[in-house]
Amino acid sequence: MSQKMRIDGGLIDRDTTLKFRWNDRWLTGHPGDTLASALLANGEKLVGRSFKYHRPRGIFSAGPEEPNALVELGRGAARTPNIAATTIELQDRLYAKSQNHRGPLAFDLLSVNDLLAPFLGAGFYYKTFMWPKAFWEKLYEPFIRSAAGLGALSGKADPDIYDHGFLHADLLVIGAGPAGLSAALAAGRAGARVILADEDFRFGGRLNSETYEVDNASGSDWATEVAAELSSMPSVRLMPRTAVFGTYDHGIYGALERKPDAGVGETPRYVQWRIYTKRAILAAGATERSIAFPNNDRPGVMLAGAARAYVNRYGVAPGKRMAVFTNNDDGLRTAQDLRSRGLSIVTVVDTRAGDQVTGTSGRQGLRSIVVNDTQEVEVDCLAVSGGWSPTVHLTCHHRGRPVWREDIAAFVPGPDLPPGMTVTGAANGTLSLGSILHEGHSAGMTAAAELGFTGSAGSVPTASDEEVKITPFWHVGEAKGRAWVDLQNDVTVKDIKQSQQEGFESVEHLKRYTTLGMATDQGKTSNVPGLAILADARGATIAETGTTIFRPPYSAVPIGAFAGRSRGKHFRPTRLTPSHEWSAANGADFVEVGQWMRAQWYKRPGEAGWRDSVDREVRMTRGSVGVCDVSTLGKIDIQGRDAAEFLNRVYSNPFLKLPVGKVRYGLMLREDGFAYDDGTTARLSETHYVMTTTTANAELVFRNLEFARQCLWPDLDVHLISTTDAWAQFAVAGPKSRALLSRVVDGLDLSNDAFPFMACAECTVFGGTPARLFRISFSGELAYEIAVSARYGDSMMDGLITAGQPFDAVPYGLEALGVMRVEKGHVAGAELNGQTTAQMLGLGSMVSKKKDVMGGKLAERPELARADGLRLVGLRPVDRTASLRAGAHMFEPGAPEDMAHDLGWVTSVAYSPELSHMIGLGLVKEGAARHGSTMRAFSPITEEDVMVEICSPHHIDPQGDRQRG
Amino acid sequence: MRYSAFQILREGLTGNKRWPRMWRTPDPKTEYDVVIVGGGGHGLSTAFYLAKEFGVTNVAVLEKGWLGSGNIGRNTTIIRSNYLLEGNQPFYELSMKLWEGLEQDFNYNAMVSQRGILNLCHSDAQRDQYIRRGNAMRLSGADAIWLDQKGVREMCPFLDFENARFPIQGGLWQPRAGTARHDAVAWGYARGADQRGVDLIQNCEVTGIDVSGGTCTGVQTTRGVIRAKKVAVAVAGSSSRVMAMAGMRLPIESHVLQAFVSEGLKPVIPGVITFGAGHFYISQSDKGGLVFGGDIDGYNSYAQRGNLPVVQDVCEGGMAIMPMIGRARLLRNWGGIMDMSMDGSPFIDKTHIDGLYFNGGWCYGGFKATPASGFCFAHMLATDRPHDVAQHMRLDRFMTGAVIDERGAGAQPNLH
Amino acid sequence: MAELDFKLDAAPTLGGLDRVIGANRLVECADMALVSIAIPLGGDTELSAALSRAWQIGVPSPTRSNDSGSIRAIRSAPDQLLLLFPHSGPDAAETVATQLGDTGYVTDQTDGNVFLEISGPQTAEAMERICPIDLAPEAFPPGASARTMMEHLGVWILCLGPQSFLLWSPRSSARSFLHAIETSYHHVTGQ
Amino acid sequence: MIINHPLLGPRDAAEFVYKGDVSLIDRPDGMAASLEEMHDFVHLRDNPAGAHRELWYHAYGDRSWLVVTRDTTTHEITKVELARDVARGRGRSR
Repeated sequence: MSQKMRIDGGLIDRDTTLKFRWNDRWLTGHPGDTLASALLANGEKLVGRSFKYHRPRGIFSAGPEEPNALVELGRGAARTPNIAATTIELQDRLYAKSQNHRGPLAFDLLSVNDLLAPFLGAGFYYKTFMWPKAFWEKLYEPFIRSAAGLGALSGKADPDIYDHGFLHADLLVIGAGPAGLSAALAAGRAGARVILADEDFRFGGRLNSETYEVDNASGSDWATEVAAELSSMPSVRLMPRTAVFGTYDHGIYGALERKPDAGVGETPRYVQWRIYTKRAILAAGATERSIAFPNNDRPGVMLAGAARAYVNRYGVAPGKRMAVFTNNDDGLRTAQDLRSRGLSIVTVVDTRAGDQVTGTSGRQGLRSIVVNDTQEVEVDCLAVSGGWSPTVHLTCHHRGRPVWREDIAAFVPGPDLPPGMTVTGAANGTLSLGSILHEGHSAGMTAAAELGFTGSAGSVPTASDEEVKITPFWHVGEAKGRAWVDLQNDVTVKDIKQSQQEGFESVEHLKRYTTLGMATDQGKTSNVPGLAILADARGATIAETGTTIFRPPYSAVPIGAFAGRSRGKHFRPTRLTPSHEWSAANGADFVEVGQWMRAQWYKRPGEAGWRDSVDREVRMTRGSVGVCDVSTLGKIDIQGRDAAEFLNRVYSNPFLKLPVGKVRYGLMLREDGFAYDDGTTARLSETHYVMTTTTANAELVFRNLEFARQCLWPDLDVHLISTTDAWAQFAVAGPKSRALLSRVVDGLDLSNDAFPFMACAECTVFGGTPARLFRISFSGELAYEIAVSARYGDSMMDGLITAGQPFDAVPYGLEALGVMRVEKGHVAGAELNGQTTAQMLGLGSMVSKKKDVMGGKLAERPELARADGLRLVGLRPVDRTASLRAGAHMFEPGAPEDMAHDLGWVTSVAYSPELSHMIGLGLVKEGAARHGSTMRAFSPITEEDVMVEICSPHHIDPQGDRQRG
Repeated sequence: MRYSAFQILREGLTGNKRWPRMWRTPDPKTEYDVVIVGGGGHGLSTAFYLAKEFGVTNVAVLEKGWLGSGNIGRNTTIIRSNYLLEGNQPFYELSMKLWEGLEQDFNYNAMVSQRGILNLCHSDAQRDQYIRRGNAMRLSGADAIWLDQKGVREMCPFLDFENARFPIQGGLWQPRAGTARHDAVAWGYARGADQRGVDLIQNCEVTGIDVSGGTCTGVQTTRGVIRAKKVAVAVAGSSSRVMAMAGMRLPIESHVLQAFVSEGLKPVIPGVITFGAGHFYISQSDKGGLVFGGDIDGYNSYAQRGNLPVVQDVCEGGMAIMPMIGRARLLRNWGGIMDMSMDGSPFIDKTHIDGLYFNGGWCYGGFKATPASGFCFAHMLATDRPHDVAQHMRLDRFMTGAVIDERGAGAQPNLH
Repeated sequence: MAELDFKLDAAPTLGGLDRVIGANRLVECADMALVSIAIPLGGDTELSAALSRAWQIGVPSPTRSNDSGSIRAIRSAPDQLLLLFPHSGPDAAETVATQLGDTGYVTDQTDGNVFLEISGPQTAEAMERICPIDLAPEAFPPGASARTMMEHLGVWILCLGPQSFLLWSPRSSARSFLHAIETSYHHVTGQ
Repeated sequence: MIINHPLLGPRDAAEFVYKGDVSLIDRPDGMAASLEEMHDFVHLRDNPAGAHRELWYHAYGDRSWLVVTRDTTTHEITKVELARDVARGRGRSR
């Protein structure tokens, strides 16, 4: 239970002790710790291995910029790889493991890579592994891949749940450090609706890690007071543990809220918020960067600001004997802070005094540093400060470029900010506290005022205002060993110079060739030094060299958090037909058809397989009568004085003269001349029509009709309402369908004369329930479709089957429906696939030449109109016992099996109980002329090869006597 | 310098000081036989094959930014030849064959990794379509295998077979498909072209196309006028803008497609996997990052960035078929501009203006086409005749009706 | 003539659901009628006259609704209204049509939808998870209404009062709709 | 993106379905137009980098077609109109 590096002070709760697991041991820490601070408190220096050379690495930072201390968090299916220990809020029973080593962390077998370093420089893999050719796939690449990556996924389904949500605010303040807090306070007091978000679990930002005072209180106390005042304002929402990761169009921000208390699988572990704002203030602070010097990657080499954070916020000593290496005043401040806490600072190396750290020693932890090539100093921790880089990422997500400011040696937000965003505080390059507070306050006040909130913003918080002077210094001169720039991806000064020497002079080339800044930390500490070194090598200025493009997300977001709750069965909505319950209770197997679940068939006891059920349903329907729920067809209520005219324009065939009480089959073409949907439209009154569309195209057709109505003919009086879900509609098909319906429909003469083929009527059923009756047939039998309000769906199905008992009426499913339509030769999705014309489908006569048909003109294009083009045909296996395969390609017998001789394909197949063999439909070049001839249906991918006889697509009742009977 | 293990050894032992430049940085000459506008993948491969296959070396490639800054710099690296239509499949199969010999061809390791592509199937209707497509692939000499559910399960046990909204029924598998290191492809072609005498001119933006009497005579650039016997435009993402300089309107809309990469992870995804009931495809890079994407945002854009709804849609698709990736974290997300044509297929053709040639409309299929696109464009430039496998990729096909519409979506670019 | 003695039963889409999650309540409104009225081209004045004759309500402005106490009118599109009123039986459209005559084209939407009334202290917080519309009282006061997208579904939302809303969404996806609402309550209540 | 609906106010673009260039309103009369005219209308686009007038359908809203003026390089939206009014303005009627 010893935390040997723990010292007094800090913002942790020492009254509570937390146990946590690190690799094979239990360690302790306190609430307020991060995993990183707790590991340091326990004297754990070596925490991970680098990506390429597997160098020993320690904790480098105290925030999300951490390149080294990546750990695997959690266990089993709930483990997460590559999490920065510096961002993990310590919890009791937390499990964490180091990663990217073979064997124990201290004795990683792959550290042999480090010895090969001279041969593994920038882009080495592009220059070899090419011979012999076969070895790449078999040997080289598998090896490279097995070495790739840092952590590993569990390979099991993520047991956590996630959610998303939508928030609205006048003002989003990003970052709750001094600038963000004073901005939020000013705007909140003025009365604006404010969201204040910070990725840390404690508000205050750097104030928690420094010894500055604000309004004569300690910085962290001031932050606590401000947070308290803000939380008392109803119009302010405080969001700790919330990282704003992306700036999107029109004031939309993406944010990720962490819920550490969520139980696995109980409540969401993350909530991904889409925040709609009128204004945003970016107060994301700045990130300290390092200096490149030989062997600067040893455990114990740490950012100076991080050292202050561990001492001041976490009450942890990063070392026993420490040194500071700096090019700016922050380094000096670090020495003061640490000394004032009784820590031993043995030397301060300031490049401005001409001093440099030129080497280090200590394999698994820093033992000593070399100053100016000569003087070796024993230290176990070196605090390095290369200056601060404003966190400009969110200002660049709209491709705005930051601009270089020589005086602070840093990139600051450029002039072209995302609309509505202002930047304040350190993120804006303002590095002294007094000015930061002032800038934040006025930014908050201004934003509120611009939005019309005029309440008093209160007074400006006050603090000391010492400026931080810096003289840029990027890396210690060459030939003194490797100096790391990107610690995680193992990119050194030499790599950068070599890539420049090879011609990769663009900063984008540098990034892509060396992988600088492409690791999990996205180069938060390495990008600026890297391009400074590139600029130096090119003999160009940093401003000329520029930066790569900052892309969202600012910090990594779990894929599960973006998916939210759209998972498993709830990936997309499920639509049920009005008779779903009845079908479920009567043996139906269901199948996904788009979002719909439809009955495929109704299994009966004794039926061995689905074919038995389907064959029976077809036989009994054609033999007597069957009932099928066809409610999924799109239904559109069309009303208006000009409805007839409208329909006549959107269908390729004439509709002006359709009488009241009649239904007509209609075909729609796309404007490019290809067929895209078909269905029937019934005329219920002078001004009232009901259209059906295919199930698949219901929404598309409706949208296109609305476009025609609003944009092409805005002065036609016509109105559209989708009524797909409002009606339960059933096909009643078979020779006994009339007899069945006469027991259902109230007082309507169904005789062929009174209610002939393609008649329709509004009527009532079962003694008074309103209904619509259409005499249309998809099966080719004498058939009707009858529709009632959806609320009666299950009951109506029951009623129809009950009324059909004298005739052995059966319910039939989607498969039987499909079989009967193939037998009859009706086209469906497989033929009406957007690549076929009316002519190809044998519907050429339905394209009127007498009117302006949508798509009519482009249907005349030569390739669409060619006489030798594809035509719909029927197919039968020459050997009647053979089976057919949809997707087989059609060839002349004996023709070469290549695309040049490819004459079409099989679109649909079915077993016809009536014909007792398989049948099919196909699209074949010059198909109409081939009736009676024999072709080859060839399907190499399924190893099927069948001779087929080409025939009319109407396998049964070609004259249509049955449906008219 | 010829790259080899030996060179790496030698340079390593001597401090890696002698690695030569990948390519020269010449100033533009006043005239070339061929000026290629666009230093992305297709422009560079066109230059490479012009020099290597057709001996045309008095060539300049004009790039407004840095070499490889076209869509070859921001795609999801997938190579495949699994098309349906006669107008496409033989072309992409030629591309696949060129990929297979690429590294030896230009002495640069582009890490062509043939770990296969699996198109998941979720319904009987989709099965029939895939079988029709798989047969078309086989008939054009490509490889294609139909896997039933059991076969898919053996290959990818981590897919959701128990609880999926759209159950996985099987899949169309092309073993020779895979991925390649996209930047390295650009660098390899650039180096190969440069070594054969082609001038690669960076930071040189074309600002005008000179046409007189129906003939193209050269281009105006930020580095002066450059005359050319033939001007070849290959500027994915800027096709309409550049061709407008010659007064042409194209059957193209430019849309943004987002791409995504996770942090580096130990190998977990075998090849390329695509979702058949939603918008999601994924592979894993040599460095371990999950590289994935989905549908275009769906509105005209030149902004090279997308919006949240599509990010969500893509990740929903991923979780729908492989819920193991929930804890993998999205590291970087970017957008590229796709020149979406009216039938979803590209153009490699001469224009009605003598001496002006156009290569574009690749939608989001451009990367896999890089070798064949360059090869066939070079063929067109050198011979003034379309290569056999590209004979359907003509600009006039919407007049004749000879469209190449794999999806049957019609003239609605954001549906292709 | 049907000699068969069979009567059709109406089934509420969610079985007349009435559920409590935490201190919040979800109730399926089974006896709610929804009828759309398309305004004939150029017939706005005639229709608004007919509306005030029939129910003493005017044509509401977009995003708002007019409530006569017995019936509520919502502007659902530039040339379309919705009438929402308590009614059982499949003949809601007829009752409206007889009142309006030919001043509007009437379509019954009742059976096309499922109606859920939700209320309780965490209702706004739950809706935050699925509703992109700003439901803050100042932005979405009682009577405010909007059609939007929740979890891939088209949903109408109508504010009845503080922390109280009436929602309706297509009938065929009623269970997915309910799941979206319940999940939101579970996530914010932890129950 | 946010589309500021002229009647309903700001709405998330996710509620809308995109169609394309406003010129799709100017459909030639199929009986009068030449094949070339119809070909150009259906297939050719200005595809500008800059201000673009484009058609959006409020599928998850009031089902209005809108004409949105949006800069394709910045996504900035400067104008949103009901497409029906625009269509009338471009001379479409019955």
